[in-house]
Amino acid sequence: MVLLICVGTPLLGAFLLPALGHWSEKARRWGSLLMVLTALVCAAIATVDLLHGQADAVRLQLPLGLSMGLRMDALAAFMALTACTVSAVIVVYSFGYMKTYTHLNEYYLMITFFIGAMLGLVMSTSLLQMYIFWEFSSFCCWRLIGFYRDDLSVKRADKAFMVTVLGALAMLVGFTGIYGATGTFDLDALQGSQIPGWSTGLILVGILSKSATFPLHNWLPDAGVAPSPVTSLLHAAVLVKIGVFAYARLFVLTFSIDPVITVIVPVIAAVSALVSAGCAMMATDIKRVVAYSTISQLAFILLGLSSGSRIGFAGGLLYILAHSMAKAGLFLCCGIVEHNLHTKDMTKMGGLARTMPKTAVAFAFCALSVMGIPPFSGYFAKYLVISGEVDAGHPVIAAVFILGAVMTIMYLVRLFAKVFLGPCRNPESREGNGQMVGSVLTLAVLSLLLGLLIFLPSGLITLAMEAM
Amino acid sequence: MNLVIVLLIIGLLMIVAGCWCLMRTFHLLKMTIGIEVAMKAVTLFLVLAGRISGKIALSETFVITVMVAEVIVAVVGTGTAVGLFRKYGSMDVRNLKQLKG
Amino acid sequence: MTILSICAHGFIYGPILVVLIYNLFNHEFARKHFFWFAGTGAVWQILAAIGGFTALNQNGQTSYAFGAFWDIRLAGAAFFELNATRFLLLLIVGLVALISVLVAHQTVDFNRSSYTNLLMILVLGMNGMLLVTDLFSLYVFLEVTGLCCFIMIAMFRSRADLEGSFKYLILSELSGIFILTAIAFLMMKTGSLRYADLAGLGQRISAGSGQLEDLLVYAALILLISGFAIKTGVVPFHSWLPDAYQSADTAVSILLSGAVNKVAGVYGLMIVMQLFGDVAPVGPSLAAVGIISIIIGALLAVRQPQYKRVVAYSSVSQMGYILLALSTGTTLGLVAALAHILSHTAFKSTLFTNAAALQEQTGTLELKDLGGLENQMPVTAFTSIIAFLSTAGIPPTAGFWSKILIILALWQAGSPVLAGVALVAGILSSAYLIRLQRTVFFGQTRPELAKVREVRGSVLTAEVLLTVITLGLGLLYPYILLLLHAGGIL
Amino acid sequence: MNVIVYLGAGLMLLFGVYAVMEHSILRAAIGLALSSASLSVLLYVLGAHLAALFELSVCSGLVTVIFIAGISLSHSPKMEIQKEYRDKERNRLLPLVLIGVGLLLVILALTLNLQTPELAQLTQDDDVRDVLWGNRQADIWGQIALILCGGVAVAVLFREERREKK
Repeated sequence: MVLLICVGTPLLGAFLLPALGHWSEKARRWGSLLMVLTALVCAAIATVDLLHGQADAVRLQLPLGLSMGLRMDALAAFMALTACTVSAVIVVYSFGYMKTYTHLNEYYLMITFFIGAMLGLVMSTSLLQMYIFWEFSSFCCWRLIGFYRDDLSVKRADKAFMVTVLGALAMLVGFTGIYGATGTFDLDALQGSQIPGWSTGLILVGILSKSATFPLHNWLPDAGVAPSPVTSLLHAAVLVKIGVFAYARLFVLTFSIDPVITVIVPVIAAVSALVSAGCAMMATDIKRVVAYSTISQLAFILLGLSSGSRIGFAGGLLYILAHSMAKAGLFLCCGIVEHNLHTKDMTKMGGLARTMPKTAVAFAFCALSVMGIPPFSGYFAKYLVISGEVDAGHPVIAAVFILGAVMTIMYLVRLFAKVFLGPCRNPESREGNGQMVGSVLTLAVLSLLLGLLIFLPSGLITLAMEAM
Repeated sequence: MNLVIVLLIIGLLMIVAGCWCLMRTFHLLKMTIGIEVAMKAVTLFLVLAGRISGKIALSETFVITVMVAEVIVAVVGTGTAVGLFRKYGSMDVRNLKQLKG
Repeated sequence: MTILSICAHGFIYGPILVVLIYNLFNHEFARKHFFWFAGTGAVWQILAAIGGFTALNQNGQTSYAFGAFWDIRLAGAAFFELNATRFLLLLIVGLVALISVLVAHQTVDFNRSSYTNLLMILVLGMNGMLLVTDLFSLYVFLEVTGLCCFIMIAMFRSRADLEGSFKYLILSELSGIFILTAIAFLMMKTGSLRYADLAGLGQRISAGSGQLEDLLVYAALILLISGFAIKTGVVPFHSWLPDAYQSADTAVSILLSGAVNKVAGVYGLMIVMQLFGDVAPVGPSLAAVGIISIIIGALLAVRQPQYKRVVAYSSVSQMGYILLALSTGTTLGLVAALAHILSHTAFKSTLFTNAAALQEQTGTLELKDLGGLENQMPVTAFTSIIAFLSTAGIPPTAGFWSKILIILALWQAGSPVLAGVALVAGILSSAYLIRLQRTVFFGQTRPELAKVREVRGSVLTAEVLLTVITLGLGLLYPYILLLLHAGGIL
Repeated sequence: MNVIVYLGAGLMLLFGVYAVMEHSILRAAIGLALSSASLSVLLYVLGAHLAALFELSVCSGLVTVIFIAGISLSHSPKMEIQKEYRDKERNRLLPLVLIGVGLLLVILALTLNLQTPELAQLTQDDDVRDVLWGNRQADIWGQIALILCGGVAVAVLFREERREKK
């Protein structure tokens, strides 16, 4: 029941928001936030249940091996809590950011709906249901990237949609391959089953396209034309994690896969990490830098999850949490800067630390977390991921990733220095409004706190590791 | 080579002639005539089928019904052709170039 | 007189009664109030389909045979038959007729009375096709259906209308000749054309028997399949379809795409598959036509310059899916085909209704003249997005479920490659529809379209109604599957 | 009897091909009527007496009338426009094609050496009218619809246009 409320409130409630918006602007905003918070609270309740050893589940058995259901387990709880927390902060941020635009009805509808879809995805008990929610999120992504409706945005939105839908269809073919081999879509029934190699390959295509991993990464930097909260929610914090979540759910927790996958995927991840880090060092558009950085960091997560070692898996999960907070923060800071300066070109910026000190601090905190500097949460995650890979017996790949981590430090420092340090080139710029700054500061503090209180999520992670 | 085969071949040739008419002539009414020519062959086939299977009365009813349909097709075809003639002042099928993709 | 028999006779008598009564009134009155007459006919059809099905279910029968004015117990008498499949298709006919009337209320202007008459005769023709139990009667009603369509397209009398109608007529009559020849060939073998006598023909013939009749039966099957494929408008027999759909008034396009090519084409193939599915090349040839048409239709749709042409080619592509499902010959395949027919009716009619709305409000359907209309026409934009999702097979719409069922049916029948290709071809559907979205709704408003308003009245109702069906079916599908399971079908 | 059958079939084919090949539409329509008349002889000899009668009156009569009506309605001062397709019609190949296809079919029939059915004996048991009204009621219903359709077609399509679609 809790799970139904948790998924249903944002998913169905989202369609009330346009009506609320018709009535009053405020009602729409707070309605949206309320729905996200409801979901967060429900997810928390279910997590507490889970920690007490009682896993909530709802299930509907259908003929033909189709089934539907929601289930809370450690991985789902972890993802759900992360997603809800970050999105609650981002919704607050968008109160300030999105004030002046048209299509706000659509914006709040899609954001809320997306969160519902995300929750449905992480808790789903069947492959088909995963696909359904997967496509929901692609759809939200399409509408939201094209939010400004100029030709460029719409083209980019179409591109993102086509790439992710193509990936999803490939994945669905893979799913039907599994169905053909086993006669069911149900994840529980599939537990531990062998699946055909080509299904694995096709599902990987889906995962890579959604998580924007090389060679299907191109849509993500292009998606930066969307409003910043959207980029932050979809393209940094939550949506791109769907792919890695699917990897964890399917290939780590459900199927027994060919060991060769645990080599191939890290290699793909390594290439992705290096290529995108290189791109990030070249780019001059601040959002593109951060977006490439996202691709690079996603490769770390994928590495952790695919390494095949328990430590790596734990690291990957922790990385999802740390990266969501920190990268969402970075994008939101970029949003504040962009909002103020009406440009995304970092060569035209400089010395913003003086005019917008709070943003600068938040940006620095988040960047440090992404770089993996102790005691921020990113540090622990990165450490676990790389040591997990060494553990799994692939020190070369681990070394490549250390190189990737160094590059991360380089481009983030470059970004910070160009934008916030040096002589002030934009004296007229001002700090963003309270809601915006408040939310970035929250995320920055959370990044730090999670590092200091690293034992907090450990209970869940241990549970997840046990399920491996 | 008995009677049945000969009639079948003649009927098939009629159908070929009708299809040829649909494909290779440029006159709208002529195309409608082509349909009718092919329909003659089909009528023959039906009666032949009745004779072979010994159900001549059944196939006669078929033929009568087909004739009704044939007449209506001729009406509609001619009507449309006349309508097109009123638009273009000609019955050349190559005028029809309004619809292109 | 039970409810069932009233409903059953209603399918036969209803349309004719409407035509008779309608023509009793004087011309001006009839023209003014055509909506009520045609609407009554359509609504009656829907009610009869639902009521009849419920009654049939309550009686616990699987089929119900009846005659219109004669006693079917006489030896050798013809009879009409109703079963669940036919009820569903009859319901679709009624639904499409209703939508068409709603649209025609705004788009059809000067020949409303002809529209009403023809619509009712068309419904009668389609009902007849669905009810008969004899291949020749099927042909007769097919001819009625086709002729009504030609007249309905041509009656608006612009150059494009007449041209589309004539092209359709030529190809359609060609298909009629094919089917009739096939019927004659089959009769040479069997001496009867009742479904009951034709079924199981596969066991009675063999290619190597050296008998002329057996050879002719194979020829007949090829002719039947190509004849009905022309009516369905699948590749390589599709050339008439975009022309006819584009030229016809939108109210007529809805009928053509929503009901006629399903009843006249797909249902015919369904019958062929039911009767001759055990003859070796029937299933594979349907599958081949289906898969070619899915891909070619979608590729052609991407390049079309006009809204209705895009949608028409999309129809070609979607019919391919239905044929693919039929080609399996299993129960699941049949269910999947029916499901896709239903969802196709809903989403394709939505797209055509949107076309009517655009045509009414902006006066053009050329894609290059449209752009960014979602602010001006929010309901139309929303409904078209839902239809787009359904066409591309993206959840939570009806199209998603029917496509999934098709894939599962193919997989069960042992053709995973076809299933995979059919699924991935979904990306092509997304491609042409996303182009449509981008050029028409999504994007910045063109200045000359800034004053456009949302369509009102009956077209809006039709849009909303169809979207509710698409979404409702999509959300209710798990329940429907459970029901089918409980009924022992799945 | 067989001679008449062959003769009727041959004439039907000849007149049919003439109708297809003839440039003048009027003569083509007459060719069609003659083809139809030959067919009706053929039908009569094959034992389909009522069908032969219908063929003669409806197809060779009524259809020709319809075509002639169509020709007269499209008879206009612009007749010279019709000349341009007269020369370009590529119908001269048709006899060749037909002879080719015919030879092919004959060879096919001879080489395959199929067991061909014979014509069954004519039985006087069942009358056409009995079959039509006793077994084919659904077809009659269809005929009613067809005739309604034809009525509307005449009313709609042949009407002089007064108003047009925008």
